[in-house]
Parts: sequence; structure tokens; C-alpha cells
Amino acid sequence: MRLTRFLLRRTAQGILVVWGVITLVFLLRFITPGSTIDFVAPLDASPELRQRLAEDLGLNKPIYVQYADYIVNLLQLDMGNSLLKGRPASDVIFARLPATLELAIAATIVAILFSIPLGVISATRRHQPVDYGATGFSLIGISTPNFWLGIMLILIVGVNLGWLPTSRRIIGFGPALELLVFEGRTIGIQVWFEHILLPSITLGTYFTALITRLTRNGMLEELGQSYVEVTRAKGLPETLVKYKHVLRNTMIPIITVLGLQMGTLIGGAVITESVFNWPGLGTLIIDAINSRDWPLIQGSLIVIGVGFVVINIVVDALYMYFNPQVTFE
Amino acid sequence: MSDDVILRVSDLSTRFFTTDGQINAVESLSLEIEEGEVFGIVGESGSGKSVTARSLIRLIESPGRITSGTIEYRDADLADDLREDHPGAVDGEFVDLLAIPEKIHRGLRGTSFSMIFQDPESSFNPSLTVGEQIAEAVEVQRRASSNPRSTRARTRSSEYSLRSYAAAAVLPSRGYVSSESKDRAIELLQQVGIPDPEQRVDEYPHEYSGGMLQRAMVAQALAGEPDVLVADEPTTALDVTIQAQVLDILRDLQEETGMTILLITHNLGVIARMCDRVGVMYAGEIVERGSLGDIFDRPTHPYTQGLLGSIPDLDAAGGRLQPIGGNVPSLLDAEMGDRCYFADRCPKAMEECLEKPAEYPAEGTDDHAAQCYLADHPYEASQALPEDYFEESEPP
Amino acid sequence: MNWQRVWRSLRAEFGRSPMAKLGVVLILAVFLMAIFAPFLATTNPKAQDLSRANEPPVGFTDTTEDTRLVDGERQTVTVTTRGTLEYPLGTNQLGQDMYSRLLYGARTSLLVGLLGTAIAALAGVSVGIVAGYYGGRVDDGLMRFADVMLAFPALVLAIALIGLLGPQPVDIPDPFVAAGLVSDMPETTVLPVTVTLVVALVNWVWFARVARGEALSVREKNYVKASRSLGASDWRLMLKHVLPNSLTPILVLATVQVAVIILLESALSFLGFSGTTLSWGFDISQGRDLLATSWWISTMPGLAIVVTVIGINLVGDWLRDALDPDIEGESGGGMG
Amino acid sequence: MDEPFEITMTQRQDPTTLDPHNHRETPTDNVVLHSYEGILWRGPEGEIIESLATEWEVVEDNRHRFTIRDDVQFHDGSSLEPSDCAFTIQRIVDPEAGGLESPQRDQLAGTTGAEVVDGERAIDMLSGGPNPMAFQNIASYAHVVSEDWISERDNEEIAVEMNGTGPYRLADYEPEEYVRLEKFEDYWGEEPDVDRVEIIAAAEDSTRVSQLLAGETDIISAVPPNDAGRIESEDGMSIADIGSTRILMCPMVYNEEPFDSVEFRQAMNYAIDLDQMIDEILRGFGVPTGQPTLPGYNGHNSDLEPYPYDPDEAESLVEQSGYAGAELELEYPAGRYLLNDELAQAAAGFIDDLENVSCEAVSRDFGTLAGELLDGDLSTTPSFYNIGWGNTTFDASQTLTPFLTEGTAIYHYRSDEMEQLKEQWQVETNADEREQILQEANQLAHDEAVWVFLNREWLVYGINGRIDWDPRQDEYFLAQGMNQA
Repeated sequence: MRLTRFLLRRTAQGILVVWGVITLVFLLRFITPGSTIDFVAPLDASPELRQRLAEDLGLNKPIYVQYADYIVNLLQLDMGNSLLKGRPASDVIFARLPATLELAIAATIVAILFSIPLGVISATRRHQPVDYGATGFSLIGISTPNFWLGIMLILIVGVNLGWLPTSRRIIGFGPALELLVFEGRTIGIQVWFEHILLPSITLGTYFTALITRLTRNGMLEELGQSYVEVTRAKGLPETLVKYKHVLRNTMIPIITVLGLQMGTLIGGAVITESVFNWPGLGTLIIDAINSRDWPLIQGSLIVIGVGFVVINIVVDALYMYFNPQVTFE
Repeated sequence: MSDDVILRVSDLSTRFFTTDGQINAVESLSLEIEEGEVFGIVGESGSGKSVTARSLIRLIESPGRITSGTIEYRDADLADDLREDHPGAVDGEFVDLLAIPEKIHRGLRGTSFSMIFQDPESSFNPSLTVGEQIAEAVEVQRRASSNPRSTRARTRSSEYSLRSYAAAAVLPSRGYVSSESKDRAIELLQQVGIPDPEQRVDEYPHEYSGGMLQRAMVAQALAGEPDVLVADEPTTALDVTIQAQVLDILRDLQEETGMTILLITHNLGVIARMCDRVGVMYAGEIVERGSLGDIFDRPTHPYTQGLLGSIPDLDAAGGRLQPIGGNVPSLLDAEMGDRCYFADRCPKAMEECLEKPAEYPAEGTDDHAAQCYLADHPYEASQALPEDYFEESEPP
Repeated sequence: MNWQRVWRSLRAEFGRSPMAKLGVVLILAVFLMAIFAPFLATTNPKAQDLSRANEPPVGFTDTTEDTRLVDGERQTVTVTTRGTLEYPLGTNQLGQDMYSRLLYGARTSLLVGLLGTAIAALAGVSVGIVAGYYGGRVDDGLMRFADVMLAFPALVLAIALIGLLGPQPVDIPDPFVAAGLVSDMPETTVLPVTVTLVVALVNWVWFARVARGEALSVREKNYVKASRSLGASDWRLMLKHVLPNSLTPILVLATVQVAVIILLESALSFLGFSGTTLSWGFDISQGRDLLATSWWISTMPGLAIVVTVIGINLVGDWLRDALDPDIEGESGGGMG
Repeated sequence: MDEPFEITMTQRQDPTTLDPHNHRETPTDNVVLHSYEGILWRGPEGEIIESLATEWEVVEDNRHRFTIRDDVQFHDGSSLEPSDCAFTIQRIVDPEAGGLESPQRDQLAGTTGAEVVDGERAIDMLSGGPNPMAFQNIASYAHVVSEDWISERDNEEIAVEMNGTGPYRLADYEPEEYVRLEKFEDYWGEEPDVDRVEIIAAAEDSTRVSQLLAGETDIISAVPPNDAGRIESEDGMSIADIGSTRILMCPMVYNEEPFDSVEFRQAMNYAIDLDQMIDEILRGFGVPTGQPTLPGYNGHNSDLEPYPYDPDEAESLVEQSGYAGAELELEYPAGRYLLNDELAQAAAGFIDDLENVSCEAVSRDFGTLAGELLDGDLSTTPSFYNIGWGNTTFDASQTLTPFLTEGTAIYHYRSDEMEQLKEQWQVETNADEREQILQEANQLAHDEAVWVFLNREWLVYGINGRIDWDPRQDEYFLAQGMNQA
């Protein structure tokens, strides 16, 4: 009940935020110098051609009419036609979305898989070599620009050692899975895995480091709480004390931070995609900005904004799940 | 009397090694507790009571360490089980708890020993239901008793894989706790007088009041049906009427189950109400011990006398210790001389007090004794130290 | 706020923590490098010598297969280059001195990092205090706006704005060169204005959140209520009570933000959205295509970023441990 | 040959569409020209050769006739008719005809339409007046589509499917990921060696090189000269190179200070050591230029030499111009052409080395810079910028007109003399006369130092040894020209 009510309220707020994003994105187009027409028109187009193109694209209507049109179209999931690709912007964006999602999810999995055990071990073996190692790693991890990390990984693992491919996606997870399920061939998954490994490490390192730090600090703080002593006095196995009791409470601040850091993940994905030539939303946005493909820019930013809002609602729900004391006012 | 002794502590010292120096929180402490009695330890804040309690169940964490002594616990079955693997720890029916591995010791917690902590609010994990936490304690006991003959089985930390830990971190209701344990938790809550336990069992600590939490804490401590219950200031955080209720519950349960209670408090009223025998603690040492009557009617140590003298009416529950003149001593090793630690506050301090006093038997029951020269010697005002003696010699 | 107490706890923590010492040493080193770059540099970082391009750092020997087109014929020869002391960290593809470029790159990073953080802090703290102090609708409005800003990933918003507004570089004269103390060094340092404003724009929200939280709690304190009932003006109360109480967490946040912004700036330079050619990120992107042949061009500035940011993070840890404010979001904002 | 011969090619950009008439980029051409063919075509040296037309002639000044083959099939099985060729031209020049506002319209500048010649397998291309560029344009543009096939589809379908007459048909297309092509069995011409082609893209130079060296692809375009040695020295890998149709230059806006001074503009040319830039940065993969037109093109003036490196002369010219102490910014599009970042930075560095001028290279993204250049408004154009210009018609006018004559979107220079020359080259149909006019215009451009002349861009490919291929000047790399080694 509590959860349902909460989700409803958060969804309403989320819609408001998305509307804000849409409006801001729309305005962005009008405060920026340079006309869209310059990018649509051929290199040596005549003024008449330019005029006609402007009319075709509705660029000569008053701003509020364009805004109203835009909102109405958006409600029908129509983001306009990409100027660059000549296809509906939504098609282009949703074709790219799986690649970015795969990367983001893989990076998150990498991060969670390594960071939480590492943080726990580090906190429970304080001042031992493993703790110094983990602390050092997390410090370097949050201080290393991921574009540089990606380059170094390509150089060492891809080029010098030749263990993994240096770039590209080749096959999506969906088709790879289909291949496995319907034809029983593992090659798809294998290729997919080989290609996503370096990018997801590159994207995940910052998060791994960040969560390791948070887990370690949180665990240390929680381990000092009285209730830990109580659980020990009860005779609970030590692992249960750490993972069930302490880690659970440590998760609460971690979840908060993760929600706030989602933007970083998406931003990091832009860079990672650019370094690894990964055909996701990030590279699309850079291309779109460079060619002033407004429908594409706006569409991508809105999709990202919606994603951000959705993720944060999920994060808040998780937060509430982990922290029963929270009542959302 | 030794037949009845269940816990025998000798020469126990617990020290903390901090950046400011070594702190001698418990100093060469010896005592014996008999089966089925309520033994009280009373003393001012900072006298080492809580550390003593934690030392008894080996819950001292870094930078603290138990540096010497033995804690012998009488349990014939346990002794039989351990005799082979840990011969050094076993002496007849007694097992030295400090000489067995942590793993085996952990198996004793909850089932042989249990503890009630002083601040109920912070003693429960805020993100798990109260019932869940009590049921855990039941589960420890359940798993242990499912194979009562083998201590090794009962002390092994069960077949608990990493996967189920992860599951436990995410899904608290899965994994460790069985539904039988949960039912037992409801019974326990009822036993300690929580109204509406079927509903309360699924509530979180922040939904309980302080008094209810302390009762839940009692329920949790009793869940493993322990032989020895260590209660560290079980009522301090509560207001007077609720204090009385909780104490009544404890007393009733003790009479019902016959368990041994080690009650630690700074409240003489509580002692008077609950205890059979009493130890008075000062600066990490038991300075006087004896039966309730010995201590209250025939106090020997000037400190005990000071404590009692400051209470207008012993029968009034909640009567609090009035401060004795002077400061509670620092337990920093560097600042502790080799003397009677109470000497600088003692109105009868004499030159003899500048040396460490031995324990002298005192008038009263067999085990009435005090760590004071005066217990065995008459007071002679002529040997008294000048009043400002310690002020001068104290470092600025 | 009790500055003496703050100072004492800072000193105590500093004495305890070798990491804090390391952080301060690193930061000082980077600052000195940046400030005295004209004296420390051995060569004008912009001076090119195409005949000395792609030389390895001193102590390294680089052997490459060099294919050239000579009179229409491809000729491949093995070329061995040995690093020299003249270019201690090697040279880039224009024969510029990587060591001197590293020093000057520190200027850009620190300039953007500090200025961007200052602007973000100023804007964020003002908004946050106003929101927290007045509460109600003002608070709701400002904080929903902050939510909208948060819904844009910082890097994406920065790329969009810079791509759309252009770099707008501004030349800041180098005082040492202007005073005639050194010659043959660049006369100006380029401040990429758009980048600075944009990194501030995408990071002010974190300051706003912290300041708002502090303002909310201070507002309820009795002495503030008392002052208000005595007729003290809102502005006075905000400046006198709310602001000083927020300073500690803001200071810690600001430290972390400098690191975040330096990373963001380097990411933007890397993607070619900066506006200066003397920047670590720029050098990394330039060296990226030469990785396989001249690894040092990307590696050296990358290491410089890592070391600088580690230094700042260590100092941040030190401040946090010493002052222990409750900062939401650990590092706040994000790098790319 | 039992094993099918399959290759992968990596270029810099993905195609933006598969519609041959709705784009203006070489990467798209590199895909669609596997499937679509021109009425005429060009040999490796740029000469006009036959393709779908076997004969071509000028019937009248404004009427050019092409005789169309009768043995050609589209991939969908229908056969090629002259009407398809006429429709193709109409589709480009007339928005009404094909339902498309083709960005290629001006590539057929002057052309007004096309019609089928009654009773013959031929078409006439029509223009408003004399059209000296008619055959040049047709040899470079206007790739033939099927009228029926196009009419049955909307533009969005045309953008993702292909139905041409060429040697390869589309097998699989995932936009922005790959295009896969397979051999068209009923191709009219010579059967190609390669059975299946996959075309992918990687914007990063290092990525493409890594892909080649790792064996993930067989042929890559735009190899940075630094990496040429790695490829050459690798077993089974090699480099192929050829001069392109593109020149790099740094235009200077003629009416803005200090570039309104001819002396100053000349000084900029004397200031840079172009030979050293080509030797060291490009490792010789480039040729210095001194005029807007490449050798072998109509209008190339062989008397003109590149400006020599003479900083002293440059400094004294700057003094003469009265603009000593000028502070310049050279804006270049980041990573747009082969090592143009380095070239622009080096050029700026050389100019900065002058005692009396300072210069800084400023990186811009191509989109923004192009926007400022192309809006037809000279005031928004940076006064000094770097750009590359490809001319695939092999005629000087395609470079001179847009940059150096008034009224185009991208012009940055005007003079009465050049305007007069333009009026002539646009209509002169006598080849020799026209050649003279264009050479004169090139002389003028050189003397006026309208640009800082840089190099002819070089095409450098990395090739896996299992492929045998000679590169083409026009930047196309097409599987039909490749053989199994």
C-alpha cells in the first residue's frame, strides 16, 4: 500500500520533471546560434532552396506554435524526422537504445559484482593488505578518466595482447540469445560477451570504485553500531552478521548515491561508446549535436531524461524497501 | 560451594590499546558465580562494568583485548566434547572460554550465554523487523539443539552458502529463519508482555516504544534459553515505572527457568531488588563482594560505604548513586600507579594505601571480602594522608 | 562556525593520516607546476619542431616501422629514436615538448576546475539557501528545477551546450611574461569560457542540495527563530546564520567538485569540445591515434590527470574525515 | 573456388541512407555504388568511361544524348529501360518528379530534366543553355534507379532498401551497424571476384587500424600515415595509396582585417613550411598545392608553383601590409580530414613563429563550423579557417565557383576579375577556350593568395593481403574492383 501510493506520487513528479526536460530541450534549440537549415541544406544550396526547406520543416512558425506542435507530436510518440538519417528520430533512437542499455547494465553488473564483496572484505579486514589494495584501487578508480582507461585497455588488452576485440558491437544481446535458444549456438553470446567486456569494464570502473568506497566506509560505520554487537551476542554466524545485518544497512546510503549518480553513468556511456565505437545513444548524441540534428538531439535527451526519472523511481522504491524508517512526505 | 559454581573468572584483565595510551578497563578480576543465582555488579560509570560483561562473552573488539585470565564455564557435555581437541581448555567439568577457538565460542553465545544491552533503541537493527531478529536468536538455539550431543555440530556455523547470504542481504524474510522460529518469537514476545504480538512481530524497531523494545530485547536474550544471562544496565534507558516492569519480568523468568543472571548496573535500587550476591566495582577491579546483606548491611570498603551513604532510602526503586567527592579515576595505564585506586577519593586514605591492597575477608558470610587494608586493620587517623596529598602529586 | 576548532581538527587529522599528507603534497605540486609553468617549462609548449616529432621520453627507445612516400614510392625503414633530456617526457606529433605541455595543461585544468567550482558553488549555495530558508513554494519550485537539471546527465548537457554555443576562449595574460621575467613562453593562458560556465551549470545542483539541507535545519534553530522575532531581516539571517553553518559541508563538497570538474573538462577536451589546445584531455585525444606507435602522448597527460585527481580526492577525504559533514551523494556530480 | 570469398571493409562513417539521391557523402556512395550504377562512370584516372550508356554525344547546346544498354536487369528482376535513366535525372533535379527534394540537385547544375528519345534506347538530358559540364556531371552523379520500384515505395523504405543494376545486391542492413551485400547473379557486366561484402564504419583512426591488424576487417580507409609502417611491416598486410580529388586549404575572408591585404595573405603562404609538414606529419603522403585546381583537372595551370617557405619574406610582407602585430585564430574542423588537426596546428605554429604575427589553432566541430560557413552570410564566417574540398568532376569550376565567386553559400572572396571569368567559364563550350579561362582564374587565385594553400589529400588504405586492389582517386572503394589475391 505504502509502496503503491509512493509510486503514484513519484510518477506524477516524474512526469513533471520530464515535462521540464522537454521544455528545456525545446528552448535549447532557440537559444543556440546557427540555424538548422544550414545543416539540412546542401553545401551550395540557393537561398530559395533554403527557404523552401525551412517551410517544410515548420521552422518559420512562431515559437509557441512550434512548441505546441512539438508537445502534441510527442504525445503521439512522434519526435520528428531525423535530419541526418532521414528516418523518424524515434526509430533511430530506439534502434540505438538496446546497445546503450546493454552497456549500462553490463557495467552496473560488473560494478556490483566486484564492488560490494570488495568493500565488505576491505572493511572487515581493515588495515590488512587486502584493505590497502581495495582502498588504493577505489581511489585510483574514481580518479581515472574513463576515456583514458578505455584507451589504455584497448592498447594493452586489445592491441598488445590481442585477447579481446578493440571495438564494435557486432551482435546485440537479443539476437545472440535467440541464436542460443532457437538454434542452440553459443557463438552469438560468445561474440557479444567478447565485445562488451572491455567497454563495460571501462564504464564500470568508476562505479566499482565508488561503490567499493561507499561500501567500505558504510560497513565500517555500521560495524560500530550497537546492534552489531547484539547480533554477535546472539551467536549468529559472522557471515550472516555481515551480509544480512550490516550490509543491508550499508545499502541504504549506497542506493541513494547510485540514484544520484545515474547521470554519471549515462555521461560515462557517451565517452565509452565514443572510445569503443559502440553504436549506442551516446555516439548518436554526439553525431546529432555535431550536425545540429535537432529532432535527434531533443529525442535523445528526452529519452535519457525519462530513463533517469524511471531509474530514480526504482531507486527510491529500493531505498524504501531497504530502509523501513523512511516515510516519504 | 564449588559444585554450584557455573562461571569462574580468575585474574581477568581487559585492556584497550588506543592512540592516547593503554587503558586498563578490567584489572585482574576474579569472581565466581553460582548456578541459578542473580549476581550483581555495581559501580559508577566508567568503572569497567560493561567491559567486564562483554569480556565474559568474549565480545571485545579491537583495539581492545583480553590480555590475561581465565573464564571457566561448567558444562559437562561441552567439556567431554572438547577434551580431545582442546585439552588445555578443559579442567574437569569446566571449560576455559578464553582458550577455545572463536568459532566454538560463537556456538555458545545465545544458547549458553546471552546478553541484554543497555540501550534498546540502538540494539536492534533498524531495517529488520523485531520478530525477525528475535527469530534469529531462536534459530540459533534450534539449530544447536537439533544435534545436542555434538558440540562440534552445534558450533559449526551451519551449511550457509554465499548465495544465501546474498539472498539474505536482499530478502530478509528468506534464508536463515524458519517459520517455527517465527512462531516461537511470537510466544516470546507474549511472554515478556508485548500486547498483540502476532502483529507486533512484523513491526520495525522504530515502531516500538523504548520500554517495549527493552522487553523485546529480553525476549531476544531468552530466545536461546541460555544458562547464563548477562544483563548490562537493562533498565537504565527506561523511565521508572517501566524499569520496574522489566525487572519483574526478568525476575519471574529467572525463577521459572532457573537460569543464572549476571546483572550489571549503577543502580543500587536495582541491585537490592534483584540480586543474591553483589560485587562492587571500581576502576576495573571488584573492590568488595559478598551477599546482598553483606554489602548493604556491613559494607567494609570505604567506596561501598560511600555509595551506600549517598542513598537516602534503599527501598525506593530508582534511588540513584550520589556522586562521591573527587573524580572517577582515569583508566589510562600511564596514570595508574601501583596503589589503591580509590585512595585519592578515600576519606580514610593512609600510607598503606599507596601500595596495592590485597583482598581481605570481611565480617559476614563466607565470601564477603574487600580489597582494602581497612577490612583487616583498624583505622588510625594518625596514619592518614594529608588531604591535599593527591592534588599535589597529580600531574597538572 | 568555530574556525579555531575546524583548524584544530584539520591539523589533528592531518597528523594522523599519511594519505592526507600525500594528497596535500600532490596538490601543492600541481599548483606550483601550474603557477610557475613559465619558469619550469624548458620549451615553449606551443613551439613546434616537426623534425623532432614523436620522440619518446628520456630513457626510452622507440623503434617503429616508418613508411613514407618518397617521389611516389612507398619506402619502409626501421627507425630507432632515443629519448633525450631536451624533451624529458618526449614530444608529440608536432614535435612539441610533452613536459612543458604537461605543465601548461595543469593551468587549464586548475583554472577551469577552480573557477567552475567557484561559480557552481556561488550559484548553488545562493539557490539552496534561498530555497531552504524560505521553504514552501519557493523551495518546491527551485528544487523541481534542480531535479530537471539532474535529469540531464552532466556530460551530455555539457556537450550539447558547448557544441551549440561554441568554445568562446578568452586569453588571460601571463603575469610573468608580461613582467618580462621570462621570455619565449606563451603570453597568455586560454580560459575556455563556455566550458567553465557549462561545468558550473551542470554542477551547481549539488551545492544547492547541500546548502538547502543546511538552511532547512538552521532555520529551525532557536537562536534563528529568536533573531527573526526580534526583527532581523531575512538577508541578514541568511548571511549571518545560515551561510556560516553551511560552510563546512560546502567546503568538502567543493573539494570533491574540483576533481569532478577537472575530469569533466578533460572529457570535453578529449571529445574536442573545449577551445584550448593546451589541455590534458586535448593531448590525450591527440595521442589516441598514435597509441600504438607513440604511447607516451596519451599516457603522460592521462597520468597527470589521475595524479591530480587522486591528490584532490585525498584532500577531500582529509577534510571529510576531519570535519565529518554529512554529504549526500559522496562525490556529487560526475565525471564522464 | 569452393569457398565463397567474403570480405569486410571499414570506412570512417556509416551511410546515412541507402537512397542514392538523398545524400552528399562519400561514405554513403561507398555503399550504394555497389548496387546502383551511373549512366556513365569513371576509370581509375578519372577519365569518363561507359557504364549503363554505351554512347554519349552533344545533340544541341542544351541537349545531351545517351544511348542505354539493353541487357541490364535490376535486382528485382525487371529490366532497365531508358525511361528509368530519364526518371533518375528527373528525380534529382525536379522535386515533383520523384517526390524527393534531392540535395544533389546542384550537382547537376544547369540540367532541367531528361526525356526518352522516341523509338530509340536513348535519353536526352536537357539544360537551360549551354552545359559544358554535362558529361562530367553524369560521370560522377545520377545513379540509376528503377522508376516503378521507386514509385511504389515511400522515401523511408527507399532509405533502407536497394534495387539497382550493380554487381551487388543488398543482403542485410542494420543502420549504423553494418551493410551486408551479396553478389547479384544476373549482373550484366563482368562478374566480380568477391562474393559477399560487409561494410562497417569506425570513426576513430586507431580503431580501424586495430580492426585490420586484428583481422576483424580486410580493408580500411584513411590510414593515418603514422600507422602505415605498422601495417606494411605486418605479414600479410599492406598499404595502398593514391592522391585524392580533395585539397586542403585555409581560406581567408577577403574583406576582413588583416586578410583584406593581399600582401598579408601572401605572407601567410610564405610563412608555412608546407614541404616539411607533408614530409613529417603526412610522411610524404601528400603533395603541396599552389592553386585551387589539381593536376589533370580541366583548368590546372602547370606554370604555378606552390609558395616556397620564406619566413623573412613573410615578415616583410606583413610589415608592408601594415598589419604587423596581428593576432590570428585558425579554426579547423576536428578530425575531419586526414591529419588535418595536425596540419592546421602546424600551419598555425609556423605563422605564430613569425616575429610580427601570432596565431593560434582552434578546434571546432565540423557541424558548427560548417554552419557558419554555409549560411551565405560572410559576417558569420570565421576570417581564417581550415577546410577540405573534394572535386569529383575533374573540372576547376567546381572549386572556383563556390569559394571565389559571390552569391554562393560558402564564398569568402570576390573580385571583379574573378566574376568576369566566372561568367565565361559557365557558358564557354569550346574546351580549349574554357581551359584558358580556368587557368587564368587559377593564376588569379594563386596571385591573390585567396587561401593558405595546403596539400592534396592522400588516400591511404590498409589492405589484408588476401585482397588485390588498386585504389581510385575518387575515394570510392568498391568490392567490384577487388580481386582475390
